[in-house]
Amino acid sequence: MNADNDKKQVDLSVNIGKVRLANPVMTASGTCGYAYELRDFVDLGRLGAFVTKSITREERVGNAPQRTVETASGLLNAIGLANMGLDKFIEGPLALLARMSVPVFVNVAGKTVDDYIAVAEALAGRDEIAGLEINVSCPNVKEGGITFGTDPKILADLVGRVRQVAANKVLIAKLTPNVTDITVTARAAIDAGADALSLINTLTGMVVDVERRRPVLANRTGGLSGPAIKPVAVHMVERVYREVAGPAKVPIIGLGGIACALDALEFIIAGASAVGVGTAVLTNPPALIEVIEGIEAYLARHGMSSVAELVGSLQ
Amino acid sequence: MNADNDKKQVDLSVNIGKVRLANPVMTASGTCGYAYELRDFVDLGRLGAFVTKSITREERVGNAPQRTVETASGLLNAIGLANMGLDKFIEGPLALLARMSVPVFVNVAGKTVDDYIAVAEALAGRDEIAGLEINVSCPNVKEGGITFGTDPKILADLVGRVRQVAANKVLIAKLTPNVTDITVTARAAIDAGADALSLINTLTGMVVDVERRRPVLANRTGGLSGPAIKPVAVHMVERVYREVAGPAKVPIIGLGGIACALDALEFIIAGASAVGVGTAVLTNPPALIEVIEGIEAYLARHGMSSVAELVGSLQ
Amino acid sequence: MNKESQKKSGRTRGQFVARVAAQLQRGEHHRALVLSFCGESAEVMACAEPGQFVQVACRDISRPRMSVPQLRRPISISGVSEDPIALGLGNGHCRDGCGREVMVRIIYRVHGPGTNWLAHQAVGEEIDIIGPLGRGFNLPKDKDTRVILIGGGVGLPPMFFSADRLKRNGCSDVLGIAGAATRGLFCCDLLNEADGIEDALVPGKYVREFGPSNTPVLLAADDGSIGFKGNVVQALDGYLKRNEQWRSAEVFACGPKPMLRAVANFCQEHSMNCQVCLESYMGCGIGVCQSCAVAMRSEGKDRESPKKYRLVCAHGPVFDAAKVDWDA
Amino acid sequence: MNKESQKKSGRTRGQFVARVAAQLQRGEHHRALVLSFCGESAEVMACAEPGQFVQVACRDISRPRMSVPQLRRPISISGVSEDPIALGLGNGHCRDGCGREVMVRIIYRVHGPGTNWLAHQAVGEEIDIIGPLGRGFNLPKDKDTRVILIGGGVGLPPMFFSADRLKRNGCSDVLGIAGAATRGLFCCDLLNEADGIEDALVPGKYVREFGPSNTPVLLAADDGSIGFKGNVVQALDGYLKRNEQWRSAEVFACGPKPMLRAVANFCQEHSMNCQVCLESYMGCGIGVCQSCAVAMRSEGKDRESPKKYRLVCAHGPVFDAAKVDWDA
Ligand SMILES: Cc1cc2nc3c(=O)[nH]c(=O)nc-3n(C[C@H](O)[C@H](O)[C@H](O)COP(=O)(O)OP(=O)(O)OC[C@H]3O[C@@H](n4cnc5c(N)ncnc54)[C@H](O)[C@@H]3O)c2cc1C
Ligand SMILES: Cc1cc2nc3c(=O)[nH]c(=O)nc-3n(C[C@H](O)[C@H](O)[C@H](O)COP(=O)(O)OP(=O)(O)OC[C@H]3O[C@@H](n4cnc5c(N)ncnc54)[C@H](O)[C@@H]3O)c2cc1C
Ligand SMILES: Cc1cc2nc3c(=O)[nH]c(=O)nc-3n(C[C@H](O)[C@H](O)[C@H](O)COP(=O)(O)O)c2cc1C
Ligand SMILES: Cc1cc2nc3c(=O)[nH]c(=O)nc-3n(C[C@H](O)[C@H](O)[C@H](O)COP(=O)(O)O)c2cc1C
Ligand code: FES
Ligand code: FES
Repeated sequence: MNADNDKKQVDLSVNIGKVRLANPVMTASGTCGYAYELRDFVDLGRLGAFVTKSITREERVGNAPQRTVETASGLLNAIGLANMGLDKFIEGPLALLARMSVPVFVNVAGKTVDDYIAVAEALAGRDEIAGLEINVSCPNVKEGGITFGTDPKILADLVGRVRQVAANKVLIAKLTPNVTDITVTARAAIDAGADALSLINTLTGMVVDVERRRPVLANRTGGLSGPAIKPVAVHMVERVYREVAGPAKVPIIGLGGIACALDALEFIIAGASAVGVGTAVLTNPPALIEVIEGIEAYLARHGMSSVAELVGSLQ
Repeated sequence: MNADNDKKQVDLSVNIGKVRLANPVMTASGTCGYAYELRDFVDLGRLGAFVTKSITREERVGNAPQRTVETASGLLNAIGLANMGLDKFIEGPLALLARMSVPVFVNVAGKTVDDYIAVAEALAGRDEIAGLEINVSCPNVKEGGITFGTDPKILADLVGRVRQVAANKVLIAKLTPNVTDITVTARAAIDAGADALSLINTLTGMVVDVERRRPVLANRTGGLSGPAIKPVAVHMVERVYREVAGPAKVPIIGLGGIACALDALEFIIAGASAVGVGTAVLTNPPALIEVIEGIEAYLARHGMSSVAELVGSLQ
Repeated sequence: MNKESQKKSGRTRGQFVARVAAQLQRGEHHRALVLSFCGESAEVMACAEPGQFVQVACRDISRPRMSVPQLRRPISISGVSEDPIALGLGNGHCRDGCGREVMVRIIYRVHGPGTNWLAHQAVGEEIDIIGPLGRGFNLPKDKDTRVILIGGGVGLPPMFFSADRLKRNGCSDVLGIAGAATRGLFCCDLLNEADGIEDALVPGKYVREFGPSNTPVLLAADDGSIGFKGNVVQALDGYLKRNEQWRSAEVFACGPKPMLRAVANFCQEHSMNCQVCLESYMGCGIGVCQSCAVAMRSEGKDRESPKKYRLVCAHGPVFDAAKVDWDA
Repeated sequence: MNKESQKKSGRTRGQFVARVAAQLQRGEHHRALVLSFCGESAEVMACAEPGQFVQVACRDISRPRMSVPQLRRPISISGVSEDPIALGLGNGHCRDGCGREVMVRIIYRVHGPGTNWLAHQAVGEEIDIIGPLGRGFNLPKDKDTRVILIGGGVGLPPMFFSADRLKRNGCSDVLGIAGAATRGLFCCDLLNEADGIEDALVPGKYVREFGPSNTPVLLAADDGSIGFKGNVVQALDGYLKRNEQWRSAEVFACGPKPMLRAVANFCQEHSMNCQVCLESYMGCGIGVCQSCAVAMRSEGKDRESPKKYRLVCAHGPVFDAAKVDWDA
């Protein structure tokens, strides 16, 4: 029976808004650059979708180093949204991304609503991209980043206005886990028109250099990612799926600590339609492909014909 | 110079409210039982203080098993406040605890304010104990536990009323990290009369059994502890110290992932006057003593004469 | 001197550093690890009882901080001896010359990260052990009591230790029943005799580890690949039908929960006393965390509280089978 | 065939499994690990340039999931060769018989969890490696250019590789300067000749790893425990005062940041070209995470943005010393 099932063709495709992904595995913003950097290590054409590093209206040089530090099964980062800015992104990486065979989502960040609007407007007209992921949750930029993601009113306003200027693009709201009740922000984003939710961004944390009596990161705090945070992420996905996104039929992209197919399956069973792999790519780029293959093997082994059957199948 | 300093006597004592601890190292509630269980593994007389497992008014049998599961550098638990209840606690463990040479704090939990009051009142009259730690943050009990810790008004009311019935005891409020802004609940607890704050309790999380498509824990969700959460805990201690507790001169007991002296020193430098060791005791009881000795050695090596010099010394 | 110090500390358990004296393959999927304890730890370990377990730190002793896995792994003690040969070793194992040396054998299935790490520890390496823990089997006071030791899968190891101790106590009517899904899953050394079994319900000297105690054993493989074709309860039933005098025996059982439930039911139906050695997920193994709760049958007075839990690590792992709530 | 496949893939870097061919002690605190690469990985590694590094997964290849440490550890390539003897091995090391075999040497200080793990890998074990990464030293086109290779502490290894390649390119006027706090901290094999140094500012054959390229070297120990008493800049200064013709030399430097800053300042003052090989904390090593930024001197047009960062892993680790913002 197993042998039979293994051969059966399983349907890995999923929809994120009106975009169809060949499989549910995406990159996580900020951990896979603009794709070309990974060329030598992984065949990105096999992914479900590619998500870029956050793009801001103006170039940002990023935070002073030290920008990352390893923690127990985690990584604390305060890159500070270092990126080349909208114009250079369109000239350079976007041209390369256009050649990719898989849907591309551009992650957008900003200090003000106008910043987001400017980037979203400029990208709304580009056929090369399938949609926008708005990062309302990056905890590293003091100038407001944190507010968008934690106050449901401000969040709804932002999502609503981006929705207007990018009506033709799939809109993903990427939420921060640093809130008392993630269903409140999830609901706000959905009501304001988000086509999908990404859960979760990083947890705010700090590492102290005990000898120098300073924070290790120049930015003092950073965002915690990696296997350490996976239980928190799975919980938030499960809760949002059950209480908000499932009933509203809004897909969730689950991420936070995924390093192998078993991790991804936890998220999918908990309610994620797709998953993102972040920190694991830094140390093991082929993890992206291993996750796809492992999900496929799991479905085959369990005699399931599509990944959709698995989404939210938690008992 | 170093050799000289090593010999210099360092003062490890700290004050938590009006209670003086010989050193800043305490047990974390729920991970060290009622002390007698650890007899064969560690000399608890060397601790700064002992904190009991949460006590509730009535006996609680706790959650159905499976109650814990290991995660990457963490532990997810949903014990469900299993405990013998107030009366049996006073008859049994308290009598044994009375013989301990170090200050004892009883951790108190409940479903209603009245539950807390009943336990606090009964214990306020007992000379055996130095104070109460009120657990407003256990995320495992659905009947309200989570509300006390996340709503500053309800929290303040609870702390204020416990304060009244236990005026003669040191009162520690143990806060939950599952909030948008920990300074809000910290301020509420301090304003309502808490003598000290314990930061942090566990982060809510879930682990999915992918084969059975169920949560691994019978309670579905649990609280995440251990090294995985340390960066989050250090950050919260640092923020609360800087913005609220430091100015108010209210000591913080820092905990979350401490497994060795270096971990404890991160918390102390970030602003904790004392530290708690929890999950690490489960796998390595002598960690409690190693932390004390390591702090002492650090102070000596840096030519400091007291741990107080180090508290909040982060640059 | 040693007696003195034991008296002074009075400890029946502790956290110790043991040295690997041997690492042996057992069956296709199992390994036996013999740990050597010296000094005070030898005194403490020498008092271990069958059914007790140790908590093994599955990580390098020099790297306690960021290491994975964190939790210790509970493993039953399958033998304690000062004589290496009694634990299946030759005489030539490494000796520490540290005074009294006591060897403890554990037998384990290589499964996940913990047992994988264990399988990589070579002779001479040091391992951090907490033990002996829990409450073992209640050994019969009366030497004439018959005892049936039932071990399924990786539940067999504590039965080897039980057999040793029963023999030492003078009990001579002891029967082993070892069960597994198939031949390759027995966690013991099957002797050549096991291949020539003619009547599967006649116990024999089939298992090396039962050798020192001279315990005859029935083998039961679900697929009939060796010994009796069927599970341990069917084997027990078959044996009792032929040997009515054994119906008064005490049963000790350890193995997967469905097997234990079946054994417990059988014993209840046949009015046999049965002690079971349970497993559960452990956080500490020493009674501080309440992770390892198992549900017990609630008695009258407990009606208002839905369940009564007991801690496997502190109140068990051995329980009276009649008290366990098998439906929880 | 091999050329074909290299052309087809066209890769200059990749993720490969290497086999430990040798693990040697170097000085008191350092170790040299020789890694063997076969098949496509051999082709790719053969093209490594001095200054480039590899990202080493410091964990068992079979346990990628919950393992600690997570991040790979960046280590400079200190030599690449098909000839084991050139890397300090005997001839008798394990060969895979897998076609072309290329050996890569790394030299490292045993420091924390990652390098500790590395130090425990025995000959024959497999290690997951990403490389070669980054941009190496710009080797002079002109064979007559003099080059001074300055390595401080664990910055010395890339200088061995540089010396090899300079020699292969036909550059013959190459001088090494090796610095360390004290004798025991040199990460190389000091030859007997080093003990008989009469004039510390006369270069000699003191370091085994400079042997294959025949590069003479000055030793500088802060405490004077061997060679010149002082730091590498003082040694350089002293040498140049006696050997004015070397003032036109290019300087390659690698070592701790304070040393590099001092070398860079010296070179600027003396109008010497200087390339430095920098370290920084790395998340990926392949340019996707922006962890490894270092500040560069901002030029006119960048005034509005306070700093200009470059990525050590992608734009470096070798930079023009004059462009680095040493005060950041
Ligand atoms: C009292 C007791 C006695 C045992 N005796 C033996 C024995 O003699 N031989 C033997 O092979 N096994 C024995 N076990 C089971 C053994 O503990 C597990 O096989 C071991 O923990 C697996 O760890 P792992 O890292 O290799 O695998 P993992 O992949 O981590 O786990 C595999 C299985 O072990 C269970 N497990 C993991 N961690 C723990 C833990 N901390 N506590 C309890 N269960 C856990 C998991 O639920 C899972 O089912 C015993 C268990 C208990 C409770
Ligand atoms: C381009 C480059 C080349 C290097 N070449 C060599 C070399 O040839 N030989 C050598 O011994 N060392 C070299 N290093 C340094 C080496 O990477 C560190 O010594 C190593 O990472 C220490 O890891 P650990 O786990 O043993 O110690 P840890 O205790 O983890 O760290 C010790 C030190 O290493 C640093 N470190 C830890 N992780 C990283 C990381 N991911 N990226 C960068 N630094 C880190 C820490 O900041 C700390 O100062 C190089 C570093 C870089 C960036
Ligand atoms: C180095 C690094 C940089 C990141 N940069 C971004 C970013 O620019 N925008 C964003 O929305 N998320 C960013 N993230 C967050 C990740 O996309 C992801 O949400 C988070 O890391 C959790 O997933 P993981 O555990 O798989 O990494 C970054 C994470 C890391 C580790
Ligand atoms: C098994 C277990 C049981 C716990 N029980 C309690 C409890 O009863 N009351 C309480 O306030 N906190 C309880 N905690 C939380 C700890 O006291 C501590 O706040 C948390 O685990 C973080 O510290 P650690 O990482 O050092 O364990 C428990 C934690 C664990 C792991
Ligand atoms: S495992 Fe902790 S109480 Fe039993
Ligand atoms: S280390 Fe990731 S970009 Fe350089």
